[in-house]
Amino acid sequence: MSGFRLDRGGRVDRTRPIGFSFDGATYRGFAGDTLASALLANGVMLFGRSFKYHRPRGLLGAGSEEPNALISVSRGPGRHTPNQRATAIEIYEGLTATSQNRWPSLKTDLGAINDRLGMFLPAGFYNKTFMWPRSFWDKLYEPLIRRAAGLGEAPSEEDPDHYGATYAHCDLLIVGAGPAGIDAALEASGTAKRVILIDEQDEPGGGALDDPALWSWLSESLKDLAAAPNVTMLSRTTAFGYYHDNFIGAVERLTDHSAEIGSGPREKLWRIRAAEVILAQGAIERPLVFAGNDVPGVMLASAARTYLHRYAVAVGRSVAVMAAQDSGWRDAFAHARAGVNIAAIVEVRETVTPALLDEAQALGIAVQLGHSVIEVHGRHAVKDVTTARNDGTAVNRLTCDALLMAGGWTPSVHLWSHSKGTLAWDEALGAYVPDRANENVRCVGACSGTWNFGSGMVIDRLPTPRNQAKIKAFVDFQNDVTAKDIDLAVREGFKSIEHIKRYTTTGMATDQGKTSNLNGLQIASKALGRHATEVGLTTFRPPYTPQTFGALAGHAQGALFQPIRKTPIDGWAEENGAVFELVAQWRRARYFPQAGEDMHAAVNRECRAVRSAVGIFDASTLGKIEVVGPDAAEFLNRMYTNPWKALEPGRCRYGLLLREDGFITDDGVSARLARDRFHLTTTTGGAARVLNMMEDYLQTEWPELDVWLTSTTEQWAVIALQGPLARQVLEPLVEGIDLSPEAFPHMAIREGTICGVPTRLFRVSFTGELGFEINVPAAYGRALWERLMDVGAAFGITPYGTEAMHVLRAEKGFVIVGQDTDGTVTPDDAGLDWAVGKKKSDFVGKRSLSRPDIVAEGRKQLVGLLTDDPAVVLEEGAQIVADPDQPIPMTMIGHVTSAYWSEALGRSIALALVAGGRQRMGEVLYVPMPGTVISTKVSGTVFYDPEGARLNG
Amino acid sequence: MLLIHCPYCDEQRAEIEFAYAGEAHIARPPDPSALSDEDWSRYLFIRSNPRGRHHERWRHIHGCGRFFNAVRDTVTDTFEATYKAGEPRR
Amino acid sequence: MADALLRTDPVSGRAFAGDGVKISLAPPMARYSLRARQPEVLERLLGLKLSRQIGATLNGAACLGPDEWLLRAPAGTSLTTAAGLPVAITEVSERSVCLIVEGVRAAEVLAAVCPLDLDRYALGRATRTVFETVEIVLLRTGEERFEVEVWRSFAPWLNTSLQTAAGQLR
Amino acid sequence: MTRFSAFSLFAKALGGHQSWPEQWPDASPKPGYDAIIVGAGGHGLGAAYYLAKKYGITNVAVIEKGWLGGGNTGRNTTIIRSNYLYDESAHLYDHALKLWDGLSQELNYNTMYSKRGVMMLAHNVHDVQSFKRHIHANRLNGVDNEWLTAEQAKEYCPPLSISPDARHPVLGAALQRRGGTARHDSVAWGYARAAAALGVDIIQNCAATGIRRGANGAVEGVETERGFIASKRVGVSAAGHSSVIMQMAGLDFPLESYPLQALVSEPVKPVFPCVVMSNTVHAYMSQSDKGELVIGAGTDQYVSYSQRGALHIVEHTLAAICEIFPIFRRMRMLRSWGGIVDVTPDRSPILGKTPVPGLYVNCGWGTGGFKATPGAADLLAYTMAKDEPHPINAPYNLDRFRTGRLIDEAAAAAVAH
Repeated sequence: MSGFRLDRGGRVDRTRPIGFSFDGATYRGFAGDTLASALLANGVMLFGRSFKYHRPRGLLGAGSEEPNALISVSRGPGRHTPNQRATAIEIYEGLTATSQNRWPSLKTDLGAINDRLGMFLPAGFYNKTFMWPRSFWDKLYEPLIRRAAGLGEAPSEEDPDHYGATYAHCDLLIVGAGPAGIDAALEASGTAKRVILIDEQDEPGGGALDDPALWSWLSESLKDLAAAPNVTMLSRTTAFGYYHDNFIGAVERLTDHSAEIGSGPREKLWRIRAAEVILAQGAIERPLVFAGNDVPGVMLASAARTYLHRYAVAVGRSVAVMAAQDSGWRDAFAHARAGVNIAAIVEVRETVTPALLDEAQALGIAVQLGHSVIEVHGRHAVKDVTTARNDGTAVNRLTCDALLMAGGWTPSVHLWSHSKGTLAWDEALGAYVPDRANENVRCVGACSGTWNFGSGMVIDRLPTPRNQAKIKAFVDFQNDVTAKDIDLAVREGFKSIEHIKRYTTTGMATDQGKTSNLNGLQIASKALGRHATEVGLTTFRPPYTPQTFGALAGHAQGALFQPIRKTPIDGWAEENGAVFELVAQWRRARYFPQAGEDMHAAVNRECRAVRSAVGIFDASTLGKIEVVGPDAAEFLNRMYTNPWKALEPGRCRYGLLLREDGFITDDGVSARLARDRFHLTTTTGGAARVLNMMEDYLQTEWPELDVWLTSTTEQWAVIALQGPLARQVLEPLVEGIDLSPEAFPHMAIREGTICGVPTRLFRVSFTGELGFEINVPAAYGRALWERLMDVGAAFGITPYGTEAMHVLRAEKGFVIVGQDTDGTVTPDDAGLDWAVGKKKSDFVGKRSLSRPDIVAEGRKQLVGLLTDDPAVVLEEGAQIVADPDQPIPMTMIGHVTSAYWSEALGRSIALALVAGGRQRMGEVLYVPMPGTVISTKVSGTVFYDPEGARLNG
Repeated sequence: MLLIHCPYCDEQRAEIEFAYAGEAHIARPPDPSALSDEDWSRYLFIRSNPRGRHHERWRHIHGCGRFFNAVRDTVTDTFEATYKAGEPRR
Repeated sequence: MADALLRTDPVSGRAFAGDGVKISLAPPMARYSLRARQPEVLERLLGLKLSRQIGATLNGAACLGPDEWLLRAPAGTSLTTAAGLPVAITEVSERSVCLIVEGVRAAEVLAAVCPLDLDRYALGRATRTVFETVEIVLLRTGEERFEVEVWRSFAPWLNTSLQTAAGQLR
Repeated sequence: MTRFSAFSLFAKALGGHQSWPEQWPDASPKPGYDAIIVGAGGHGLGAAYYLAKKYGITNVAVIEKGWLGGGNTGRNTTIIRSNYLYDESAHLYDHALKLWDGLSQELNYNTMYSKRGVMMLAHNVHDVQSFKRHIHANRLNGVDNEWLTAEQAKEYCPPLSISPDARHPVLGAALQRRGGTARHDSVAWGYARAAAALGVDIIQNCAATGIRRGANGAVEGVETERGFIASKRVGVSAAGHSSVIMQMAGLDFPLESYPLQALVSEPVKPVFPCVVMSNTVHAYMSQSDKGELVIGAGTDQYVSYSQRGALHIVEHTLAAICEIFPIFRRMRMLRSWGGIVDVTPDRSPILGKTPVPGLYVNCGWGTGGFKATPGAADLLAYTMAKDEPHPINAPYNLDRFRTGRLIDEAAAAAVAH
């Protein structure tokens, strides 16, 4: 037992005791305590185990810089959170916390064997070992290394919490509500500016919270800010990243601190765009580097003062101070005044200002000038320490149960650096301070390098008579990086600070080097004999402190992850047992199984219905673009491969669209409604891409054309009626359109009404049967579908899905862009040369079609494949070879793009891209599958009704 | 997320409203068939990709819908100017 | 002829009432996309003045771009198609639905998912923008009233998203 | 060079590790070399190593504007696989994969190549068709890649959610068991140490400022911050900055450089056994030997050298990760960073000779260069040594953009119809 609660003082609410548990033992603290302060008040010094050596560790700090005291908090199923800093966990009734990275227990951890073996595990040791015998790597070494990984346990169940997010805009964003930040906010509170003040702690005040003299000022100021209508104050909110153009990411923690989780979001992501930013993030004290500086009970002097004043907790009953800075003396005085015994102030400097000496004397504090701590005794807690003159003489023991370190200060320039502001080296501070801004931002207070902590000496490590190469003097506490590891890295030729960081892993722990970076830098610069500025500084990366995945994902969770688009008819399909497939953002009915049917049976039945009676299909997802204006035909003529100018109003045409590199990107049937109006259709997945591509050409290449494009994909619900009886179903419902073959031939469009609503009625077929595609305003899609089902019942009308549609079109050899083509296929490859206007001087992609490798022999061409065994359906994606007996790697001459069982033909059919395919008609090719080879014959692509008689049913 | 001034809306708007559209001032040749394969491939594929001033196209796709040009420093990502399509290179 | 077909909407007509915000589906209306290089031609044709200011609304027509207006009119309104003229008039009445977000905290709810600075988004303004990843047209039709035009198939997602944001207000 | 082994480690330990030599000397430029490599990433250092090791050209300099391995080598998510569709790609990446095996022993430097398997998730019918096509092609090319059902995928990677109600349900997966990860820094350092041991000069903080060409147009050497360095053979392996270097030689290249972000979580105990990739949901993840979840994010949409990515990219990436692995929603992002990837029009590299005699290039790897490191390095070395491409990299020439023989894996994955 070392730390204890003082009888008086502090900002904790002594009227509200709170019970919590740590590693199974129960403790009491007060409202306002962190887990760290509450445990400390209970005399707990041991908080965790280090990553590599599993050394016992206590608290180093009191805030978000804490590297040692990492804790797991569990609050019910799915609510396990590892690696939280005890210094940032607010206690609440019932808090259940456990230590990490130890087994079987925190006090006796078998992993600590690594500490004994430490000499054999220097930085980068794994690069040098585990290579022999080679076979051991996969089986033994690597699994062993991986098992040693990690700190806490990952969650094992889905997180039941949800997370919020918002955008926010302000004229002034202030990060950090310490004295400097609050002053800046007060200054702006009188103005018309919209101000947001962000602070990561539960209570605003920053450094002022550690200084009772400022408490009245603090409460007054906060009252004023609360009263200011233009100031928004966000506590428990961490500004974690500074992005382009003053865009700051911050996360607000809403429920982790309270016993009641409630139903609200756990955390909220703030995406803030600020006209101006003021960074007031303060400075972090630096540890001193010496043997035993990581023993529980050795901590930052400023942290001890935080515990003392803010939480009324003394970190020990007899506290020694190891100072290189005046601030350490002040912290010692603060303790003495609060009645905590100061064993001594050990000061590495030979002289300090008389004022300090006088005050020490007045408080009866023993002082050792020109001395350093050279050893700390005790494993789980400080027992006493050995000090010596800096020349190694006058070695003596000093009894104490806590040791405070005052090694200097490091301005928190993380966000400044995210913003690409430059840094300048300040020799006196031995630190980098903000220099030139890259955004509209400035730093105020300690993070700008200005503070009243007094003067001091910056020292890379304390002098010691012992062999520096043999002692463990820690730089990065969590990652167990010692000064000698950095020496070793330099010795092995790692001369850039980035190399040293990566080789030793210093600064790469979850604290991101907040307390270690500058010590590491100074040690490296000494070892290299180069000035710190020549060694450089590792880049600061977002986030400032670790941030929850869920918070960063914001709303995009569960049903809100990504929209799933449904057609107006989707509801009917769902109610009627459709099985769906996802296509681009849409979900489409794939087939409509009836009782006992599998996909095959259902699809066969649907196909039969279309071929023998009439099928009904929801084609609403097809992209639609209305192209309107005097130059509409001219525009389409330039975009598509085929001619459009001569197309008569009332007629439709198949359009093929290439990228400028000559490869097929989209296709669709389009109709001319009037001389200056076209109704285009695109593939389901291509709608947005095609519209953007057309806008691009229209706006930037041919701005002189008087034509405009409007997406009408969602204006229309589209119902395809296909089959010999389609006309009979339709006829009684349509008004103002003569459906007779003479008046309404294949590939024509008519406008009229159906069941009283306006329709654009296409006579088109993607099945080879007599067919219509009925476009009606989307709101009426479902009602019309249901009406058609009623009327069609007498004709055996059958709803079919995308799978049957694929089979039916394949029987006719109609390609599906994206399945039978893959972005490397030209019109000729796909057998669509007929759709390329030979007399056209230009169209998008034309020039590319004459490039040497595009006109070369032996390109893959789309052909049909008929397996020798008609019952065998090839697998889509299967590869094709000419010689199945060749050794691997085989020469593949093509692959199967589509393959189905054709109910109409009573056999399997397939489409394939085959090298020189059209010269191979009748040739036997092979599809080697695991354990078997399927032989198949090359055929044309039209398997059913080649002369197209059925179209004119 | 960049803040982009749309020269048509004459407003600074969030990057997520915009779609980047590649290097600017690469006009489609009036008569592609007259070009050699070499020149055609240059038009299709060669880009300046500079460290520094970059002339590029953006589309305010979730705004006014217009394509426009911009000059941006590719090292700092700061916009020097944005201007309407068809205006001379800045 | 059998009885007329009934409409179906992608989201329920029942309004959502949250703390300081109400979200409801606007009744059907006629919508037209109007395009022209010279607004005068459209104005003569339709006999109505159009704003030249992108983002402004005049006579029910929101100017979305230099040559683009979204006209919202009472259901059933039908416009000529103006054959031959250098303009484009396209009916898009059923392409989108309109969700009305109103109440003292309406702006706060929209700010959760829309990157616009709504404090500075004046009454009468209309623009295309995004709602997280989904495109919308946002109109401010009152100090505490916004209308969100969204393509039909995105409406359920958007509605849920709005309600979630509304539910997360504190 | 001290041979690394458990024994040497033990021996040095007794001496307090005082006597470890530099792993590579920090060389200063000589007036000239038989070959110069511009760019000391894994690819460049590897090329120098193979030049010296396999082709006997030891008078080689690798010049680097910053610190070696500081570019994409040290910034990527270290995914290694070779299950590509086209023969050209499969041969290229499998050449690399074969070299990965045994690389630690060859370099006497543990590169931590871990064959934990790379699993690619299929979320819709189109994914399934596309992955099956890959699997069949890989099988006939002798590249391992197998189809897993959703249940098998979950068995292989327990954190995976295969809920049918997911926005993008998992329908199955393609698994390459030989795929995996390696320790990126160790690859650069291992090549640097091995190359230096063979006499290669590694010259850091020495940015190329120009490529000098003679009257006949051929390369004569490289102008650098530290003076002119002569060589008749110059290989450029500068990733995101390749087009800048090529322009120094008067060559315009079909390259654009984009910011690519990656991020890691806090380290946790082993929970994620393999590498999982989902192109449909845009999520890529593995767990490092330190315990961090290593996550590949997307590229920003615009060209940039700022190495400063946007927040919304991270938002979308983590939303995707939480969608596929809901148990990780409470995990926390520890560090995010950006790299610069150079992308060609067909997203395949350019590796071979250039129109300038004596100038060779290895660039355009986009987001996938790490996996190819040993292969690309070996092939660049071969091409520089023989002044002609190896059959494996012959298709990756610059001329393909003129003739139209593109190698477009991404296009082959095609678009949903």
